[in-house]
Amino acid sequence: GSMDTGHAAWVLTSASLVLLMTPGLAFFYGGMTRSKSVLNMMMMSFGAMGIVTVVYILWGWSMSYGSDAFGAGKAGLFGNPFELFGLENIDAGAYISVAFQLTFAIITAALVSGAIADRVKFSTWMVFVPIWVTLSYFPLAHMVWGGGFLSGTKGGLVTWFFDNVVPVDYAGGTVVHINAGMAGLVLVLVIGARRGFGKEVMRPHNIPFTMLGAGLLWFGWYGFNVGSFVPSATPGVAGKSGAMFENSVQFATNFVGETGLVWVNTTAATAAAMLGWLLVEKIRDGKGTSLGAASGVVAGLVAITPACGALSPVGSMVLGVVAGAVAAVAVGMKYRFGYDDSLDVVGVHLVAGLVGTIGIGFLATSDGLFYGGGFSQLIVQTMIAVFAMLWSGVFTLVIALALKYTMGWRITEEEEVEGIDFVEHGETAYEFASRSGSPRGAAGSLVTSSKSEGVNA
Amino acid sequence: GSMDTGHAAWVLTSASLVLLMTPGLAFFYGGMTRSKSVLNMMMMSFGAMGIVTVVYILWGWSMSYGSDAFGAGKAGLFGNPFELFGLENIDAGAYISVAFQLTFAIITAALVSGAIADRVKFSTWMVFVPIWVTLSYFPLAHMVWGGGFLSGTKGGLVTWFFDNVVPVDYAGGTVVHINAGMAGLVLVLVIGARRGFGKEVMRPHNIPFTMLGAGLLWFGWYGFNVGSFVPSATPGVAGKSGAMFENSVQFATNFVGETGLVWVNTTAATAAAMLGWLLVEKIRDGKGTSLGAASGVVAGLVAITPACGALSPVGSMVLGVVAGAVAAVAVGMKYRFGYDDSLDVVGVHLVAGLVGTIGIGFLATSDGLFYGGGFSQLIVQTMIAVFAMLWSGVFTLVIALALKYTMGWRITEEEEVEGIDFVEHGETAYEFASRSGSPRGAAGSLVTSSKSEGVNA
Amino acid sequence: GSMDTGHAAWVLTSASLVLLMTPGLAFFYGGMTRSKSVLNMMMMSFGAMGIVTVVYILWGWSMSYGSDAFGAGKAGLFGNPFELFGLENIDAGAYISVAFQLTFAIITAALVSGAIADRVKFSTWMVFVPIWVTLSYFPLAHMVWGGGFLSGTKGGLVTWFFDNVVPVDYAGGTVVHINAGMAGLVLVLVIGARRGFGKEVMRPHNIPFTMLGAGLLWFGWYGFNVGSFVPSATPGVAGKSGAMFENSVQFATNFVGETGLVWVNTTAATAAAMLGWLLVEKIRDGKGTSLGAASGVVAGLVAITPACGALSPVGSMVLGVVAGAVAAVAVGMKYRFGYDDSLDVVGVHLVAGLVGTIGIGFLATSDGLFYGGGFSQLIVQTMIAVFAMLWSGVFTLVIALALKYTMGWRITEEEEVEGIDFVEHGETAYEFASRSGSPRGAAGSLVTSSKSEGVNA
Amino acid sequence: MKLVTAVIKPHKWEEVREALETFGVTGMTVTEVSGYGRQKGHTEVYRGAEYDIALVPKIRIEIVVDEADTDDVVGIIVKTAQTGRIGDGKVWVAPVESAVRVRTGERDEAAL
Amino acid sequence: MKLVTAVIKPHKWEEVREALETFGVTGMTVTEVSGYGRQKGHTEVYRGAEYDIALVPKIRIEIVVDEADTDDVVGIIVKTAQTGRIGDGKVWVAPVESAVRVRTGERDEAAL
Amino acid sequence: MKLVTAVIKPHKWEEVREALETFGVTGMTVTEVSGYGRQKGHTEVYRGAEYDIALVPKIRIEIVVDEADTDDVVGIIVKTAQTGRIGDGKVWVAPVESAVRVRTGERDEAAL
Ligand SMILES: Nc1ncnc2c1ncn2[C@@H]1O[C@H](COP(=O)(O)OP(=O)(O)O)[C@@H](O)[C@H]1O
Ligand SMILES: Nc1ncnc2c1ncn2[C@@H]1O[C@H](COP(=O)(O)OP(=O)(O)O)[C@@H](O)[C@H]1O
Ligand SMILES: Nc1ncnc2c1ncn2[C@@H]1O[C@H](COP(=O)(O)OP(=O)(O)O)[C@@H](O)[C@H]1O
Repeated sequence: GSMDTGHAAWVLTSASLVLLMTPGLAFFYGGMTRSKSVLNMMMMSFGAMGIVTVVYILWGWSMSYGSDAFGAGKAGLFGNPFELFGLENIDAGAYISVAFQLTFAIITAALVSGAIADRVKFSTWMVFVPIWVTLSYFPLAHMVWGGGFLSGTKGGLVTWFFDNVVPVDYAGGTVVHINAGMAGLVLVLVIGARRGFGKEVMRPHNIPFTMLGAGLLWFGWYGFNVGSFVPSATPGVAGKSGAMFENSVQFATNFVGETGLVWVNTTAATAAAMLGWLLVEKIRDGKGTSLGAASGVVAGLVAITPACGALSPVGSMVLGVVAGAVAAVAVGMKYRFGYDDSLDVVGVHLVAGLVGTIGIGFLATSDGLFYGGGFSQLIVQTMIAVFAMLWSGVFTLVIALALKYTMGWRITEEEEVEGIDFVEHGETAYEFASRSGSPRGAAGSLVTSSKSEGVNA
Repeated sequence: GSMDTGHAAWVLTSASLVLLMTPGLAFFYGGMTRSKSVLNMMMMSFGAMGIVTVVYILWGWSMSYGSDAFGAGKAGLFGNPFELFGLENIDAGAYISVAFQLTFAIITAALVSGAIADRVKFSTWMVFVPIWVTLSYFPLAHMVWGGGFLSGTKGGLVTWFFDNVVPVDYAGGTVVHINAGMAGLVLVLVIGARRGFGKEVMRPHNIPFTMLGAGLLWFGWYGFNVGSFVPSATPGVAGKSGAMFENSVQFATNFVGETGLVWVNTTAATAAAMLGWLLVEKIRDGKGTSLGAASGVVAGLVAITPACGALSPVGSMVLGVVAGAVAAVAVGMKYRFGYDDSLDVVGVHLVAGLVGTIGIGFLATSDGLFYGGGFSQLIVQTMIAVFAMLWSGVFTLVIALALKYTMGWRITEEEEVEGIDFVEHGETAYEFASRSGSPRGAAGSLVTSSKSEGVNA
Repeated sequence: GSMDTGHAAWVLTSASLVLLMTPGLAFFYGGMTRSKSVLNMMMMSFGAMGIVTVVYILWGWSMSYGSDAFGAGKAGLFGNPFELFGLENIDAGAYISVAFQLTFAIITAALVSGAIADRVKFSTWMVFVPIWVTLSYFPLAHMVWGGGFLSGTKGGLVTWFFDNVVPVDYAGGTVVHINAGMAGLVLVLVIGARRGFGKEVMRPHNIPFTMLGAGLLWFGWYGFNVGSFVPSATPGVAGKSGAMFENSVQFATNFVGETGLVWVNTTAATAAAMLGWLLVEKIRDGKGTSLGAASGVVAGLVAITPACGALSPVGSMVLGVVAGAVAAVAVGMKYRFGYDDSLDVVGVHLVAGLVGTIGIGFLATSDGLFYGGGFSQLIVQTMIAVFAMLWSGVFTLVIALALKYTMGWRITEEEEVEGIDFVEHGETAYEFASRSGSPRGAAGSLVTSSKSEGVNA
Repeated sequence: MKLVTAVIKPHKWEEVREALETFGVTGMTVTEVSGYGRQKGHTEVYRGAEYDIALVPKIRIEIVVDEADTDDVVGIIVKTAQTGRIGDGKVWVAPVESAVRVRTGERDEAAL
Repeated sequence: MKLVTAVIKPHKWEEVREALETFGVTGMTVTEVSGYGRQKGHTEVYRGAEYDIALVPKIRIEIVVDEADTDDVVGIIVKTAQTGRIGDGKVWVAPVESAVRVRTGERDEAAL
Repeated sequence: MKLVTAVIKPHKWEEVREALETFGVTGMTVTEVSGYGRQKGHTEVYRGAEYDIALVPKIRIEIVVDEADTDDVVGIIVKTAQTGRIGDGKVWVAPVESAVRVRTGERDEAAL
């Protein structure tokens, strides 16, 4: 048997699209920081691309899709990290799934960084990320998509309560967004607020960058959602792959129909969420903002992620407008409760992730409450959402505290004033010398880099 | 039967590429405005992504590809908006075509915004767009691609004069570019010029953004043109889809051959148009500019859009160089005639759209004038171009005047001076605080957002 | 027979991705220049997109993949430029390969520009590029991928020494990176250093642009490497295409397995190289920089380019970390030896290109030294690398000198101070007027463009 | 000689320049500055967080003038830059003891 | 009247403004400047090339004040802007002969 | 004390700084400004529309100096910044009544 080549072409495209989402996120986030912090913000995303790729190839794939650590077929918590360590001796047909899946691990880790902008040691971040994906992301991926504890597999959580209700998370509402959002919240509580939070002006320094990021995220998200199609996809196992198919009319019909619907739903929810966010702003502040539009786009994409295969286009618009409006309100909470979720990872990803994951219980055309499907799906969705929050919260807390009392998370207050880009990376982002050079441009001279010569020598 | 999965993979990719074009356009346009207007410029594109998606799903697809409002098979003016309202009960195989087509409607509306930069109420724009696509875009899409009045279908305009000459618009010279260009021209005449037009310096504030936009547009345009391949494509019905195919060597040969040619032609014309524009500048102004190169790229892409399936690569280069040179001269007209087509929607999209649509009559390898095909194709192409101009002109005028005397289009002169980004969106695009914070960055403090608390409460 | 449609869909996607790499490069390079040179830097990339496309269609394809100039089948130096001139009468199935291959020629030429930033007449560049691709790129493409002198074809260089060792260059380590890097080095030596090199501060003016460029390059590189898959690919002939295939399980297995591996290897090496570069900086300078991360990404992509089909994922990580570390040290050399390779084309592309091409001799799973394959592959790889350096070096030198004594390369010192963007293109990149307009924004008035009227008249 | 320093609204700059040119002022130095005063800045909103921006963009013009022209120059600036709305700015005059033209080394009046 | 010019550390600006406001200074003009002095700039590294950035970002404040208030204003600025670390900046006072409010044409004390 | 204000060509800044340093000037304040004068700006073309940019980028240097050093400082600046081409700029000297070092509160000469 063999994977259909049309499907394969789309998975290759999708993997590349999702890979692009992380640089996109770097701009979405980077534009929102102050100009003295933009490089560090972007480096948290790029750093994640580097380190997560390495650990994913070494043990991430094995922990996510290897046979269950507690015995194959068990609906367990994570896969055996050594079984497919370093991707040695995996079936050649699986590489393409590794490609697609590793991009999800990268962006999930990168999403977290938005909560802790401007104040965290880069070295601590680069240690946090591999540990966090190992303890929080890979297990949740295994549980939801690897036939583990949150899938429909017999022995899984929901199977204790229901016979034939399968939890739905098409492309990562729990594994990606609730997971990242919860981690962000915990980190903020452990690490604390930026100097001047709630007093000083901390406005976005480059909103067009944020719009660019939103555009690239939207574009890449088609890979994220539509690429999660699984031959004879049964809800909740999206992303699981490698299954072999004869190219056949029946497969093609399934492929064309499902991917088309997922694409349209993703777009419908995103557009509606943008309008929802703008509407809240128009009513509350009198003006719809471009930052709001960009944020609404992301809120909509987050909300539709788990639901994109289960809703109708109109249902997707309903989900989107709700997610956009709720998130627009939610981002205000941090000033109320005084936690410095700097770029609103909680307000956008946790909140919209919950709206999407639980919204399925209402809007799923098959068995949603509004479609006469009763409460069971709603309960199941709530169960996996809550479990994901707990898992992510607990493990993030453990790691965050461990690092706090060892490497330490924060740069000093003076360094925050000076600017983390210079402090942590020895750079500043911009030098807009006027045509003939500004004083700062001209000021100072090259110290012919002796150190590097030293290395050359 | 079933759609070929390779073809489907390419359509999914193409739909995503065309979706990306609108954020790309936001940068192409945004870079050309003054820095106090860039966010509003981008919001006109993002706003279109939001609102057009919603109306397209509700009645746009139905009006474009539903059976003719005046009875199925009639080569009419638009489809029945209620037949497939909300995409209820459409064949699952059609979702993928909805995906592809809705992205065309979005960007066409967004293209118009370039003509009216810096001075239009965002609320009025957000009302204009859905009405305009309903009265101007969906009907033209139906006429050209939905088997309507401008297609080769019996009863259609050209069939009154010719027996077997089929109008050619592979990917949207009439529906997209002539339509948007004409709408832009009419809006400018109704709305009027920016304060200081023709006197003050209104130079692009960020040319690299415009280059970025040009790059993303070029990239996305491969989805636009090459994605418009239709199995057994007969010229003029590109974009029509849903036709089912057995996967077969003969289909594959057709697919590979035609898509390859369209890709190469698109690139050939674009490259040649860039050189054409630069050449005019070199001769006229002594220097070729980067803004000129970016503009030439777009002019070339516009011109080849209707023609990409009908020309040879060398013919495409000829079309491109002409389009680039003509557009480079055309953008000067607005100062001559004093209409403030701010970002040259007329000079680039209307002019190059005409060059491409009519150019087919000369350069089509099958029956172009230069290939001994006589005048009939040339006449037919001119007919559909003129009809599209009239249709777009009339309906845009009606909508523009209606809004002028109801909501009103303009912000005040003082507001134009103050900057539309702040006035309409309450934001400014940039805050390049120096490393330790600029006065404007530091100046002022957070007004702990009581309003949003109010909403939270 | 026919090309598989899934494969075709991926090649169309890949061609579009590689096309996007050149605008991406424009930002990677543009961000590194001073703000008075960014437009010229970008124009060298965009200009290459224009002129290379034209010559590729006219004679580039023919010289690369036409039958050998010295008789078909001969493992010669270049193809007959007239055989397929203007792509007249080529098989329709070949257009898609033309599409893919012309994007490689474009970016290779554009890569060279980084070495000569800020100081070169645009007109000279636009004359250099077409001559250079004709004498250096097309021949090398023919030799390596067109069954020429550096391929495994009987009569080729390596076949004189070895019977059945085939040189490996999957996607362009020799043809693209060694070629471009060597050309950059020669140009720098002929053209000389920028005014103030080694004394004045020449820091990047917009590092986020460089990060954007790195992100787009990474994204596009999947087309570059994974798109180079050739049915029944035998190493060294990647890019050769048009071969017809029945869609079959066996083809699909080959396609899915190889493309999946290449995708993963590309990502593995890139991530590892980023970490390698950052590590060197951390040790040498105490801080890892974002410019270093972006540079490491490119170094990794360069190194894996020839090797992506021959290594294991773990082997790819090893290659990557070495390439990143070595390049991080290599970029220091220019200050040591005093040649102004402004944006490190030598340090990144030549060095990492050599690491990758020769590294195959150590790391190829089939016959690399570390896998017990002995020295033969290592020797073969070194041979093609050295030959490519010589070929590129010699022809670049000839062209560079010819232009030096005819058109001349340099703008004057005063013009360098004034800024090449204004001098060569009559533009400046940015105008960040504060909300209500800066003096420079307001200063001066429109000279109603009489010249352009002249043209209109 | 005197140094006339004027802080005005940015969009008035062009008019002021022309008026001064007509009067015969051949040179000046211009700086983008931020003003704080009766004219309050505005409020921007980002993700529901309102910020009061206290400062207002202004243009600062420095002109070294011959004693005799001082009042005229000040008068011209005030007349041209006036909109009557709060925030029109200030003009002040300070003594200058000497001036030099870098190019030639010419001093004082000759340097202008 | 006097012109008080202060060059201070940027992050001190907000405090200084508040202090002056409380004292009753109703207006000032602010400029982003670069300072050169005992406080050395820092070193940035780009691709292994180290650059010494000699200049340090500073905020420059200009206040035209009534003769009588001069010392108080200077005192307030010095007190508020002081961190005790090198680079706190300078304040200097120069004579002003006249001032005009553009909006109204009011002169001197009335113009402030 | 005196305030020496110099407006020079940006690419001359580095040289001037070094010359002043050698002479013993320990501090100065630098501003990016735009100059208007005999040296005409240039013409930029965007989509065939020509714009005359009247202003030229300049660097403005402020140095508070001890009475005695004034002429030397002015002389050094003029000598170093001179290219002989139009647009080299101006230097002017104005009186300063007092100066304070924010860090220490030291006054006048001691403050420099
Ligand atoms: N005492 C002062 N010293 C220096 N500049 C001042 C002073 N007062 C006001 N300004 C400048 O003049 C501008 C306008 O002053 P403002 O009080 O807002 O309006 P108006 O002058 O019309 O009363 C301010 O933005 C500031 O730049
Ligand atoms: N002679 C001077 N004239 C004008 N400005 C000066 C002078 N000396 C110092 N400054 C300004 O004061 C700032 C602080 O001076 P510096 O010598 O660094 O620290 P401190 O004042 O604490 O000794 C400098 O950055 C510069 O902007
Ligand atoms: N009267 C003036 N007051 C203040 N600055 C001036 C004056 N005249 C000229 N400048 C400054 O000096 C710069 C050079 O003057 P310009 O007339 O162009 O050349 P030059 O000084 O060589 O004759 C101008 O750009 C401007 O910044």
